[in-house]
Amino acid sequence: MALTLTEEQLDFKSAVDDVLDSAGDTKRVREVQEAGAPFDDKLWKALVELGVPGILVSEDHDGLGLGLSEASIVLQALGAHISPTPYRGLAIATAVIAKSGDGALADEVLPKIADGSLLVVPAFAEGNGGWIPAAPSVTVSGGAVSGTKSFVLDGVAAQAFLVLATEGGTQGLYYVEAGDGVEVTKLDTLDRSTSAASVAFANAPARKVATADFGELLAYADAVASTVIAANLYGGFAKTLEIAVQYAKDRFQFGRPIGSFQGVKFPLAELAMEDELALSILRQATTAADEDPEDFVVAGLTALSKLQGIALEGAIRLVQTLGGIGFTWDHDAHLYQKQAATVRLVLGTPAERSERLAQALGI
Amino acid sequence: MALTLTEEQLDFKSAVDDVLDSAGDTKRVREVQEAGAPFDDKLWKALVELGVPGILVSEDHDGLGLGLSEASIVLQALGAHISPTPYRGLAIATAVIAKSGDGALADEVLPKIADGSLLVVPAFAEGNGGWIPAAPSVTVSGGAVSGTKSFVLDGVAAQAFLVLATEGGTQGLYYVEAGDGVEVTKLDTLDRSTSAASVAFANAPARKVATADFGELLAYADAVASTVIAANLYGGFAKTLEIAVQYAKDRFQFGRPIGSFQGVKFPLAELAMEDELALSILRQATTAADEDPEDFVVAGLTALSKLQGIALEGAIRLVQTLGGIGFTWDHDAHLYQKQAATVRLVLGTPAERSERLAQALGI
Amino acid sequence: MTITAEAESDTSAAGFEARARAWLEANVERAGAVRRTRGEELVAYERALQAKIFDAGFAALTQPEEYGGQGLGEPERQAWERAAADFAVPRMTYSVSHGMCGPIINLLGTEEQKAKYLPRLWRGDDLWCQLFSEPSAGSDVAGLRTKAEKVDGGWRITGSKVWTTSAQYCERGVIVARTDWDVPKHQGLTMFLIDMKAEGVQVNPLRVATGEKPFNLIFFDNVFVPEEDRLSELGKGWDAAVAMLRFERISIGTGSTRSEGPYAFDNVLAAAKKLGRTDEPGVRAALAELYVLEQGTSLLSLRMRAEAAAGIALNARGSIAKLAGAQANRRTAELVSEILGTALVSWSGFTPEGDGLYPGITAMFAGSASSWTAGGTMEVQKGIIGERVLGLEKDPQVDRGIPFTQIRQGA
Amino acid sequence: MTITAEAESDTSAAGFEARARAWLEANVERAGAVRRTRGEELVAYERALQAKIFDAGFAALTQPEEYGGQGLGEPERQAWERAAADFAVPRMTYSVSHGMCGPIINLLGTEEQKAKYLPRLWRGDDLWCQLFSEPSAGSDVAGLRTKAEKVDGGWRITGSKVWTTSAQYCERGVIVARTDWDVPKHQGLTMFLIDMKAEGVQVNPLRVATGEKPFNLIFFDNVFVPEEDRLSELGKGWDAAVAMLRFERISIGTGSTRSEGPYAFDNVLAAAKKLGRTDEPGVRAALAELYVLEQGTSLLSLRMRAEAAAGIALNARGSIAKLAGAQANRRTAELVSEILGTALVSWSGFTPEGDGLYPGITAMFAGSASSWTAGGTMEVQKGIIGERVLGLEKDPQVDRGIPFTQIRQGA
Repeated sequence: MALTLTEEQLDFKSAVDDVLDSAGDTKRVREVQEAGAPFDDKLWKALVELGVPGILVSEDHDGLGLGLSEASIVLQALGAHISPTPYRGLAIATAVIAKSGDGALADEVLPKIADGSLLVVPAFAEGNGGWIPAAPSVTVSGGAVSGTKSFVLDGVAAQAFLVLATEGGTQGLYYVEAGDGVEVTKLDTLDRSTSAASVAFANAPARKVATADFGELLAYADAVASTVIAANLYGGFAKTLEIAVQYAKDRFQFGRPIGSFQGVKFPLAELAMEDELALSILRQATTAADEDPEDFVVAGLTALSKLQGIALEGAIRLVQTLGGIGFTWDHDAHLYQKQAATVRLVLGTPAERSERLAQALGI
Repeated sequence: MALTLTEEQLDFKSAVDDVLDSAGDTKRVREVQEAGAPFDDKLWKALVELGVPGILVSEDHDGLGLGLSEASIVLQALGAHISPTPYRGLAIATAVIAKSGDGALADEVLPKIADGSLLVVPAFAEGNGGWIPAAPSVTVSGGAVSGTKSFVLDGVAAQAFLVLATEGGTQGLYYVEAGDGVEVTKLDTLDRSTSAASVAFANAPARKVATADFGELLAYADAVASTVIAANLYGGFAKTLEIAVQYAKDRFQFGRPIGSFQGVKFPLAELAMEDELALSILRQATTAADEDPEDFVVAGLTALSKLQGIALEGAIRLVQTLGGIGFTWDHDAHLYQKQAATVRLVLGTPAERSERLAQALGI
Repeated sequence: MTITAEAESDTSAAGFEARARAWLEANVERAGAVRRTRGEELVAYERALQAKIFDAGFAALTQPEEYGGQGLGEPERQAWERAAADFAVPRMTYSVSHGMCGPIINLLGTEEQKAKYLPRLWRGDDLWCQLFSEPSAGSDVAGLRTKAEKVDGGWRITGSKVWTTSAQYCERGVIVARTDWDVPKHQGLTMFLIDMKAEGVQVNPLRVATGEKPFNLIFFDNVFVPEEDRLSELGKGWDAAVAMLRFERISIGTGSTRSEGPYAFDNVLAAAKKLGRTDEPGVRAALAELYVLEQGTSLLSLRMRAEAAAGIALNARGSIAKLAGAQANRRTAELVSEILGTALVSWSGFTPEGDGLYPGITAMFAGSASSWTAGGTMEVQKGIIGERVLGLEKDPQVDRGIPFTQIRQGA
Repeated sequence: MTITAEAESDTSAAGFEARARAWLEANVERAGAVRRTRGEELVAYERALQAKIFDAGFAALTQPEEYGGQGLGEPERQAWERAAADFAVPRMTYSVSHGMCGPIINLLGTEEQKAKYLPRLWRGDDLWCQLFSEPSAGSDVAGLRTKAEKVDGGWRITGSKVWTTSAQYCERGVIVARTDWDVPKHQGLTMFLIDMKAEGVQVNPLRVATGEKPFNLIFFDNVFVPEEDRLSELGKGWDAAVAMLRFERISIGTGSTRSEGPYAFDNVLAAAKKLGRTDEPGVRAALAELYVLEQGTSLLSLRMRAEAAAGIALNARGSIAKLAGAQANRRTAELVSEILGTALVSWSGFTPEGDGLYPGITAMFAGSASSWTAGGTMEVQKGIIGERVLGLEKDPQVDRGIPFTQIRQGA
């Protein structure tokens, strides 16, 4: 089990960090957010040039042929920089298409995904429940899909959707292109670096994703999504801890740095422990995805449960460590808090995710 | 709303404290426990002389005609002293009989309860669930009850039981005397000051408790039991905090009292806050029981939920504050920890109690 | 400007209450009858109303008559409170002016200061603010760095103050500044009365996480304060500040056991029902916990009020109420996440100002951090509780007895 | 007493491993083949076995030959570890003797001390204990009060030590005592080698919350230690203690991602199934959380091992593993309460020694407090993490640089 990064992965991490660092600090993020744009197009272009959309695409399909370990590196960096890109939704959809075994679909879409010309995202959630409804109300009939999906992550600018739908009483995944019969409504989100849409389908042409075992594919999709979101949350969490620790060193009160007070020091020490625990669990999930598919479903779900448990706490602790300036608009703390609060809910509440993990554990 | 104690209540509290203080310190408690006796008979006799069993019995029935506020004073003191007495079970049964409206039963048993000659306890729980089973498997037929009740609080030396049972598909409460057809098996408990038994009934004569609205009576019983247990837990909680604070003042490390370290001080400050919150909620419950029956069900359930949430934490914090000596046999900390751990579960787990509160709130 | 209450036959508190109620019925709207936006409009409305109340003899009831008060006693004050409870009398606008600034001037001021400032203050002609907190000195208020330099006829004040509510509307302020840098930090401070409209005062609204601007950051650039506006003795500013903070009454609840506002149990339950989520076990558990949380803080307030009424001093236990409020708010952020799910963090077709139930919850969620530090950080409250309620020893104070200039400070 | 390993043709580590494995197959039981009770019986078994291993040339592999070692290198040591992993070789009994006492004697001892003590130590003839902690000095080890007074030809030691595992079986100990009371606390300590069977040593087993007696409280009453058994320089006992503690390897897991023991997820799940509670939402949520907790600590151990293998120094991050273990244990107390309900705290028809699943959980629950303080309280670990991992400044040390006798102490 590769719980430590390889040389190649460390190099890749440096390259990603360079791109994000040169994309500018959170001032740039704020500009994109204020403009109401779903993504930072300039940054996304740079990431496309680095090959990011192709990480999960095989070399046969013109991708980088890497795995979730490398995708996780990108997702962590995006979380640390609060960067608005469509990579979360895209990564999930890409992994699912690659896993499905639908060769024709893979041949058609994966090369386009890899070169950055096609954005596909999953459209699973309905209403206000978790992201995988027990019985999807969106239905397919005669090759066309109808119904409404809610909270479609990165759905605003998507050219295609992987839609979870029911056809004749049986569930399946469908590839649906944006266009006639597909109405995308941008949602406002608390974290404006997380873009989401509700998508209404009205007899839109739907192509069934061929797969040998749908249940297994859906479980895989859930695990991939969980890992993607966990990695993104971890990036933000680790960064908030870093900012808080630095402030605890720099800020003096009562003639000494506030970090010398146990009341400040101990909670940060606990978060440092959570950081190590979370990173260990996350690495296990990404490694399992790439090397140990049997364990991946549980490992992915475990990673998300762990990060849901600490992400908001980390952001809140940052605000609390900062005191007054922690809730001013000009400090980044509230951006991290909003990101953590939003991203930890996109696949369902902690209780919903916990129940899903219990099911995966056979409880 | 009487959230503060009256002069009379303060006097009564002093009298109770005097009895418990003169009953000896925890050395005496340990002796009783080591001897395997369910109760401290000597102490119980002194409390009977004070009229404790009659607190919830009206003056018409030779009791003190007081209310749950006064019972709560006793229960808190018992928790603070870890005193093994049958008062928890007895108080619940007494309140339920008095509330039922079954005049004949009340005339018969309440005077005996008041003078300490009769110990009646509720026998509701079955198996391993919460204390009120949705569908009791213990059944009554032809005036006789059969089946087994689990974790009957203070059931070891009881002369009679209030049994929750089903008769012809309808639930009811039955008064069943110990004797032929009633087999009491003492349970071992982690907290040896909490006595419990499993009680097997085999065609034992059962007298139905007459009441106008059984559902209302059962809800009342749940609220009374919740308040009784909450008061008992609160007594132990407040005492553990007191011991921990005193130790934090007396114990020096690194040239200063450990309570001067924020790492010790802040958790104790949080518990002091929890103490005030819990006491406020508990007083609301006891006052509602005595003055505002409409609000009592929710208030009682709220009190137990609050105390379940903090009782174990309080005991654990005491152990943690004490460091090494906190888990030695000779220090009382483990007695408090075992008491808190046991008593908080006797009416069901926090999740079970939380669900019951949700139901009472009409959620 | 002093107005005397009408001489009527019934001089008892009950009589006073009846007169007050009659006057209120005739002159003031019922509480809650009109919803006013915050800010300028509210301030203007409450200023006008305060003047009217003052002129009718119902303001500054227990204050001495020579400075605009009514010279009445506690019974009358309580009678007014009872009568006014149902009416939209000014509450927020004057909480600092009347609750802290008036009393400290009364306590420390010269005859001239009292005569000059108090009547206008009680009538509400002048709105006052409290200027203690600084960007560099948050929890460590006595570490403040705003300086007052002696000049001919007075002082020149330079520095910055922060977290000042409604400073943009204030005519005057009570400020603490450092007048001696070579003595220990508590000993070099002096309290002044300052003209907020003077040259060199710059009030900057401070935008917070919700996008609103409820506080101000204020710069003082060489602002002149005449010697006659020095309130405390030289070097006694800390004692004055402590005395002034003691006047700040802990807000100990509304008297209801049910809270109001977006985070109130009833409101969150309504939102959960609207979303159809009340059957989910996690949501039910979170709602039950929210109820217990709310009952705790509400009943604690009620109990503290009952004890206060029974003559039991609150003292530092007020910090317990503050900490409980902050922690309940913090925990509620997690509970509403569990209860509302993505509906908490995304929305469509309505705005935070709209009629939906959860946009209010979302705004509360986004802005909740400010409530954790109101009146001191949670760490400050825990220190007060540990030391002054439980009697635990203070942390070692490394800056004690050291000249201010020699105290270590950050970059 | 020195035994040399047989000279065989294959001198590589692989060859060594093969020889070790062959010897183990022939001489030692498989791991887990026999369940032994703790205490005296185990110690006797492991003593006999250790002597056998030593005599066969497989003990003290990297130690110098002149003191009973084999003079081999790290590759051979690792080869032995690999081979021995499957066998019931002594582990717990010698962890302090071989892991801490041997190395410190090696580092600081005179030639005479090494020659006299080390061979018997490595062979297991003498069992050693570490004597630092005291009732009055828990987290503050340097505040210890056991005194060593200079007498003719040596020292007289008087005081008490606590939390000493298996002291009743030990022949010898490494003790730190105060030899100078007029210097700051860290500077007045000296380390000695002490005979645990000497006159004046009284070992008292200490009963804990579970009723077991895993630790000892030891009184030293005027115990004579000859000058030649002084290990550190005078006043250098603290440095010696720190060096000795550094030898203590953090226990960083077993290499499995599934924990064992009563609190293990698999065990608790089995108990929940036996009780028929796995359909309840609260129980399911608690089980899922328990799984996440267990994965966290297990994977952290694996990751730290992987990093150590990759040459990344663990340093103070070992405290993170300790804290994580303690906190997981603490939280598990709440989770098993939720999962087992009254079955956790009451039982009938079986005993904690019986074959039920949850009595073990109950015993663990009752005794868990001891695991929170093993190797230092959680507060100590948080301090180390805050200061040495995150780089935050230390608390002010009020007893720094003050003569020990002038340091404030409790009643």
